[in-house]
This record gives sequence, C-alpha cells and structure tokens, in this order.
Amino acid sequence: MPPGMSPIVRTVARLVTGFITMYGIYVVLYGHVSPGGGFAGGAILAAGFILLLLAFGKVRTEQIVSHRMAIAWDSGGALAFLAVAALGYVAGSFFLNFLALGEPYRLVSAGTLPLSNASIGAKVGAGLFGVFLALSVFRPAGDREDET
Amino acid sequence: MTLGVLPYVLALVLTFIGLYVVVAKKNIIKIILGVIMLEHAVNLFLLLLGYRSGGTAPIRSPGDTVSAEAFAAGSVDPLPQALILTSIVIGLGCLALMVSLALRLHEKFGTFDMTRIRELRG
Amino acid sequence: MDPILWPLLALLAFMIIGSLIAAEAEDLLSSVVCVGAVGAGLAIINLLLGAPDLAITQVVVEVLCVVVLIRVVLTRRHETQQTQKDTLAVGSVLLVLGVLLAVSTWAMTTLHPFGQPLLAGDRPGVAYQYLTRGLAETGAANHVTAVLLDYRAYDTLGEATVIFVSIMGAYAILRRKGRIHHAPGNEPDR
Amino acid sequence: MNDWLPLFVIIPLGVGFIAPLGSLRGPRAGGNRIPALALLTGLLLLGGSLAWLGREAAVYWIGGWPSRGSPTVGLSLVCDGLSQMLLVTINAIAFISLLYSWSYVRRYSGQPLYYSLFMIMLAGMNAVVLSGDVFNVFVFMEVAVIASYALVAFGTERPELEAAFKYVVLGSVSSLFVLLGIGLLYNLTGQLNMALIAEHLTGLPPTPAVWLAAGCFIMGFGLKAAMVPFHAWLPDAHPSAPAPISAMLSGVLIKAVGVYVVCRLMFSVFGMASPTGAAYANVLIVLGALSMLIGVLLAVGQWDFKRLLAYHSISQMGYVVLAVGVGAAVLAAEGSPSVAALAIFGGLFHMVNHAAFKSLLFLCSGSAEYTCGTRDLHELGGLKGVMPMTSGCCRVAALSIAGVPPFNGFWSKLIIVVALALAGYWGLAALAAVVSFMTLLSFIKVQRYVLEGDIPPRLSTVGEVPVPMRVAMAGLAIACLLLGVLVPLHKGVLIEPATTALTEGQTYAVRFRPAEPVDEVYVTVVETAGRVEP
Repeated sequence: MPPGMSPIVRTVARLVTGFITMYGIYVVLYGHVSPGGGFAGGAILAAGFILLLLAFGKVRTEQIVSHRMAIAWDSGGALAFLAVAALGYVAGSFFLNFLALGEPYRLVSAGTLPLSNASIGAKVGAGLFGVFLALSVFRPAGDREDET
Repeated sequence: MTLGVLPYVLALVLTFIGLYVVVAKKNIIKIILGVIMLEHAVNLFLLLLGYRSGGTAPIRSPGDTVSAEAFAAGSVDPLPQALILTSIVIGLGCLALMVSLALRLHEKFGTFDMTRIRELRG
Repeated sequence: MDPILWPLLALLAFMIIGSLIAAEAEDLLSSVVCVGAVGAGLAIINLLLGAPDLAITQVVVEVLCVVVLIRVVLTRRHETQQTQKDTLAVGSVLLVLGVLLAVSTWAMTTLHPFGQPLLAGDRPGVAYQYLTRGLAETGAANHVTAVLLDYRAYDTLGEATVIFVSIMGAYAILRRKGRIHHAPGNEPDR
Repeated sequence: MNDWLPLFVIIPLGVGFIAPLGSLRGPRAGGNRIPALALLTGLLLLGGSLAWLGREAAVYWIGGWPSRGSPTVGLSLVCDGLSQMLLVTINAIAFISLLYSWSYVRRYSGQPLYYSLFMIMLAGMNAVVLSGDVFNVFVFMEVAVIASYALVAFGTERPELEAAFKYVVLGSVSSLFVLLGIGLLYNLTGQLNMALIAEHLTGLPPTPAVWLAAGCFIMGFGLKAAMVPFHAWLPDAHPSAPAPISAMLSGVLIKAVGVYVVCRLMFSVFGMASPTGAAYANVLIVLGALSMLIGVLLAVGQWDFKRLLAYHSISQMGYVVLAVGVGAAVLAAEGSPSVAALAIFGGLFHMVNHAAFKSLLFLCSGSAEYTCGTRDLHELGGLKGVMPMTSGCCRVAALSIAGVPPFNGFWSKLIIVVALALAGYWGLAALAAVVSFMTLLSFIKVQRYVLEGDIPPRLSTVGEVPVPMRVAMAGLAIACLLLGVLVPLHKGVLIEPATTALTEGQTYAVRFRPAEPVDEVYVTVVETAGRVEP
C-alpha cells in the first residue's frame, strides 16, 4: 500500500488540486477588488498543497514542493513585502503607496496593494505548508520516520 | 436597555467558557482547544463591535455609482474586520507553536496529561 | 428590532452549546470536531454581519486547524482516562469566573449598543474617514484591504512577521536534536 | 534625523528574514556569516539609539497619511523621553547578548533559526516601544512574545518543552485579554491612535466600561510584566531558556512589553488626573508591593541558580511598579509634583539598572552552566580561582542587585525608599528596605556557594569561558558601575526626559496628535500643555 490515502482520494485530489490552487491565486491577486486578499488566498494555496500531502504522502509531495523550497518562498515572500515597504520609505515615508492608483475595479490598480497581496500570499501559502510538512514528520501511527 | 448589549454578553460567555477550559483542564489538547475557543470568542466580540444595523459589506461593486458619503452611511465598519484578520493570523501562529510543543511533549513524555508531565519533568 | 438579530442569537446559542460540549467531552476527537463546528458557526456569523473576507479566511483557517488537530489526536486519544477530578479546584475556578463574568457583564451595559456603533452616530471615529476616502485615496474597492495594506500597512507588516516567526519557531521546536554536545554532567535525557 | 525612526524596525526585521536562508545551504555552510551580520546589526542599532538620546520628542507618520491633508488615518511612530530610554536599554542588552551568544550558541543546532528569532524579537520590542497606536503595540508585542516562546523551547529538552508550553498558553490568554481591552476602547472612542484615545477619554465620563478596558489591559500586560497574580510562568520559562535569551527576557522583554506599556497606558491614555486615576494608581501600588514581597520570599529558598534569579526578577520588577504607582498616586491626589517626579525617577532608574545587573547575572549563570554543566548551587563552588573574569562580573552584579553603595542598585533603591517616605507611604518604604535586605542575604548565599569555598573534585578541570562571552560580561559589569557612579552625568539625558514624559500624562494627546488641516474645526498642535476643547 503506497503512503497516503486510498486510490479514490488520490484521484479526486489529482483532479481538485489544480482548481484549488487556481482559486487561491485568484483570491490573492484580486484581493483589493473582491473579498479575499493575501492571507485568505495564501491559506487556500496552503490547503491545496496540504491536500496533496495527505493524499500522496510525504515522499511524493517532496518532489513537487520540497521543504527547502517552502523555507525559501517563505523568507522570499517576507523580504518582498519588506522591499515594497522599503521602496515606499525611499520614495517618501515608510509604506508610501508610490505607484499610480490606476482606475478602480481593475486588476492593476491601487498602486502597491496587488504587490503586497502577492508577496503575503506567497509567504502565507509556503509558510503554512512548510509547518504542516514539518508536523507530518510525526506520522499518525506515532512512530518517527527518518528525519528530513 | 440590556437587549441591545445581549450579543456582547453572549460573546463574553463564550470567552469565559474558553477561559474555564484553559484553566481547569489538565489534558494538553483540551488546553489547546480552550485557547482556540477563546480566540473565536474574542474575534466574535470584535466583529459585533463593528456591525451597524442594516449595514452591508464595505466593498464597492463596479456597478454602483452611489456617492462616497452614501456608501459610508450604508456599510459596516471595516476597521474591526482588519483587526480580526490580524487576530485570526496570530491565533494560527500560536496554534502552530502549541501543536509543535504538544507533539514534542508527547514524544518525550509519552502522555498528554499535564499533571503526569509535571511529575516526570525531573 | 434588527432583522438579523434572531438568526444571530440562534448562531450564538449554537456556538455556546458547541463550546460546552467541546469542554466536557471525554473523547478528544469529539472535542476537536466540536471546536471545528464552533469555528464554522463563527464563519456563518461573519457572513451575516457583512464580513466576506473574514468568512473566507475563517473557513480555510478552521479547516487547517481541524486537520492538524485530528492528525495529532487520531492515534493518541487512548490516554483520556481522566485523572481524579478534584471538585474543590474546579468549583473555585467556576466561582471566580462566575464573579468575573457578572462584573464584566454589568460593565458592558454602558457600551454603545449592538447595531448602533459610534460610526452610526454624529461624531464618527476614524472608520468614517476610511469609508469616505478609501476608494479615492487608495484605489482599492475592498475597503478592508485598503485599511490592511495602505492605511495601516505597518500592522500588516507585524502580522506577516507573526506568521514568519511562528513558522520558524515551529521549525526550531521540531528539529531533531536541540544541543549538539553538552557540558560535562548535563547529558540529554535519552 | 526624524525619518530614521522606521529603521529601528526595518533593519532587524530584514536580517531576521534573511537569516533562515543560511540554513538552506546545509547545516555548516552558514559558518560565521549570520552571527557576524546579527552582531553588526546590533551595533548599528545601539549606535542609532544612543544618537537619539536627549533629542526632543519626535513623531513619524507612516505611509505619509496626515501630510496628504486627511486627518488621523495613518499609524504614527512616537519617540519621546520614555521611548528613548527604553530604546537604549533594549539595544544595549541585545548587542551584549548577541556578543555572548557568538560562542554560547555553537552548542545548539539550528544557529540560523536562533539568530532569525533573536533579531525578530528585537525588532518587535523596538516597534512596541516606538509605536503610537494601541493595536500596533498589540501586534508587535505578539511578534516579540511569539519569538520568545520559541526561544525558550530552543533546547528541546524535557524541562524546556514543558515550561515553554505553559508560557505559550498563558501568553496567548493574556494577549486575548489585551485584544478585548482594545475592542472596548474602540467601541467607546472610535479611535486606535493612543493620542486620540486619550483626547476622547478626557471628554468621556468614567463609565464602568472604561474601568473594564483598563482592567483587561492591566491583566494582559501585567502577565507579560510578571506581576504577582500572573507570575506563574516566569520561574519556569526564564531558567530553561538559553542564557543570552534569559538575559534578554528578564532584562528587557518584561520591561519593554510589560511595564512600559502599562505605564504608557495608565499615564498617557487613561490619565492620572481623571477621578479614576487614584484607583489605577492604587492597583499599581498593590501589585508592585505584592510582587516585591512574594518574589523575594520565593527566591530565598531556591537552590537552582537560574530559578533564584527568575524569582528575583519578579521582586525587582515589583520595586519598579511600586515606585511608578506611588508617583501616580501622588499625581492623582494633586500632591507635590516634585515627590511624584522623584518616585517615577526612582522607578525608571531602577528599571534600567535592573536590566543591566539582571542580564549580567543570567550571563554569569550561563557561563557557569557552560563550563560546569550544572545550575545547582550545591554542586557549584570555588569558581573564584578557576574562572576569574566570570566570578568578578558575578560579584559586581550580586553587589549591584543587593544594593551595595558604589554600584547602581544602591542609588535607585535609595531614591525609591526616600520617595516612598516623602510621599507618606511609611509602611511601603519599610517593606522596600526589608525586601532589599532579604535580597542581600540571598545573594550572599549565591556568592558563598558559587564563588567562594573549595572547588568540588568534578569541576577541578574547568577553565574560563571563551573570549566573546568574557567581553560581553565585562561590558555589562562596567555598565553597572558607570550607571551607579555617574548618576549626575547621565540622569539629565537618560532618565529625566522619561520622567517628564510620564508626569505630563495626558498632554501626550496634545503633543502627538497630527496637525489638523486648518479648514477642519480642530485646533492645531500647541506645544504648551493644556486642556483641548474639541
């Protein structure tokens, strides 16, 4: 019996994960127009990856999103958000919205807001998935797998 | 009139149920659940603060061309919602730490019972 | 009265009952499920009170919490034989909490009543500025995101740091060996 | 110079975000790069905070909001006398702890994680001290405290995990009570900026809801400051943390996140002049006196070196809270302002002194543990001959905390006792003197069992600790001496502005509210203290 769950769960997971990730990215990018935003979308992305982890087990999921990639994306997202803030600091005062606001209700509007949303979305998604990956070392059966 | 404050009081009752679980229970997982209940109660309290009777979500749809003042008069308070989003995220962070500690404690002590853990602490 | 007051009170009652069941349930798994139900009730209340952002976030975060907790509890719930309940401690805790609850309920009667916050009054606070000038100054149609990422973006920097720190903290706690080599006489337990 | 303020938060956060990347290229690849980067950042911050000393109060508006003609929608960074004093204390102890952990942390695995958590805790504390917004203080307090949860459990041994779990649970509960308090204030005043809340609270009658909000704040931040009814977590959490982290926790975290916020809220936001001011002052006095007494009573019987120090932290913080509480009571009763100023001066001076000598004591206990491997006073002994530098610093710190004349502890305790007597609280003055005497006894015991006596055979091969640890301890020992001897020199720059920041109380609202555009009905900011008629 390969790690993870029964074949039924795995086929459903294979079908659904694409849509979940797409929906998560939509919620992140359109955060300043429709309800949602960096945190909600990031959590949805993490839920998509965690579904993969539960359905296919740790080893296979590591090939898609490895533990090191999760840490890299986490730190990268945080640094990107801090960079957006620092650019505002350089352009005037800390966190200044220095980009043009554009016309409302469009994707590329509201200056730096989509950029901040994207960086937070990446950070929350990768971070939550990373924690779940680390927690999954304690397998439900209670015995310790090999250390990552 | 007290009916107007009833939702706040019910949120307060939830808060004290969570506090009771955290203080009186000895099982680690029960304590974690108590903290989660406490977080739900405080988030609920902040949410109730921001509601305005007959108010709608503070999001403008492309179609409406109503003036800013009219929109402000009809919509709910966005500030507590921002506070709650932050509080949910902080709660998630604390939960991640607590679950990690609970797993390591179970691995080292073999039990979730705080009284036995305190005896075995050595 | 307010049209949504009765459904709101019903949901609040549902949450209180769920919390009580979660508090007193013997089996850990049923407690976890009850807390999940309380979270779902809160998500519905979010929708009822006009907070769609929070509803999405609450549902997804609730799903993640319950999944994590179920994985933790699934194989470790056989040790729930309750240690002997010392009723004196539980009784005194209930007494103290009851007094605190009574005092805070009395103090809460002097708040602005539910449904008529300061925002609805004639001297509104800072939220009125966010609503009237949100679209013009930040270009964001979603005023909650406008508050989060432009007016009070510094808060959100703190929030992003909270997630980052809790994740790094979880890594630090879950790593295999804490100390590499020990001073004489301070060996690890096993 | 004014727009340097955000750098105190950006720089440590940036380093905190970069540090974990060091662990990606294999466990040993990080080498000395990350500790060096962290140390450089600590030095930079220390220099910046020293450069800020003595300047007049400054406000920095984030996102440039008020300058765009809209009234108070943004967040502000406020750096008045009190913030400057704490900024210097935080960054000084952080730099020395970083220097100490250069070689101490080599014994732990996951060094990049350690420095990442350390720098973000530092950024959180700097942000709390600088922030001018109630919810902002809450968020960055959470940042600093969550980092300290993980650092307490960094050793992942049995006692550390159990202590860290209790600390996380109690910390989360107290943070949620703070959030409840913020919600109550928002319902009453509709504002989150501390200056505006203060302004609105002066207009409001003292309803029970305001008392409930104040009660929630005292309960929440009281737990972070380890005041007595909520001190249960401290004697477990601080000893089990690595030594430099215990120094940061006891030396700075319980001050910056606990006592500072309680003082700021009680004096500047809720206000001492209001009729309820006397009630708040009495609460502080009772909490301070209880902490002082119970802390030392529990400490005298301890035989674990670090647990003894942790209990003494509770007792010494009791001194600070008592002195500030008495100052508040004198202000509330419209007593002579000079006595109030003296009491608050004594309290704040003792806070800085406590940061210095308590951190030094924890570092010395860490050095003893580093070489001898044990914290039990029975098994230690005779370190005087074997570890001269550590013993010398330990003696200096023990004399300082006990209140022996040339060192800093004596001066601040003396000022507190005199102020208590002048304010008419004879009983409390006597209590303070008795507690100081018991502290002296306790630390004579420490010196007797750790430094004096003959070396137990098992420890005969013990050597001195590596150089960075010795330099760090020596630096703190010198600081203890200078803080005590050069009182007239540094008090005008360091402690006096902080005292005036507190004694001016609710004029905080006038000075740190943004300039309203002229067409609005509000009046523009006036420097002179005065009641604001909205």
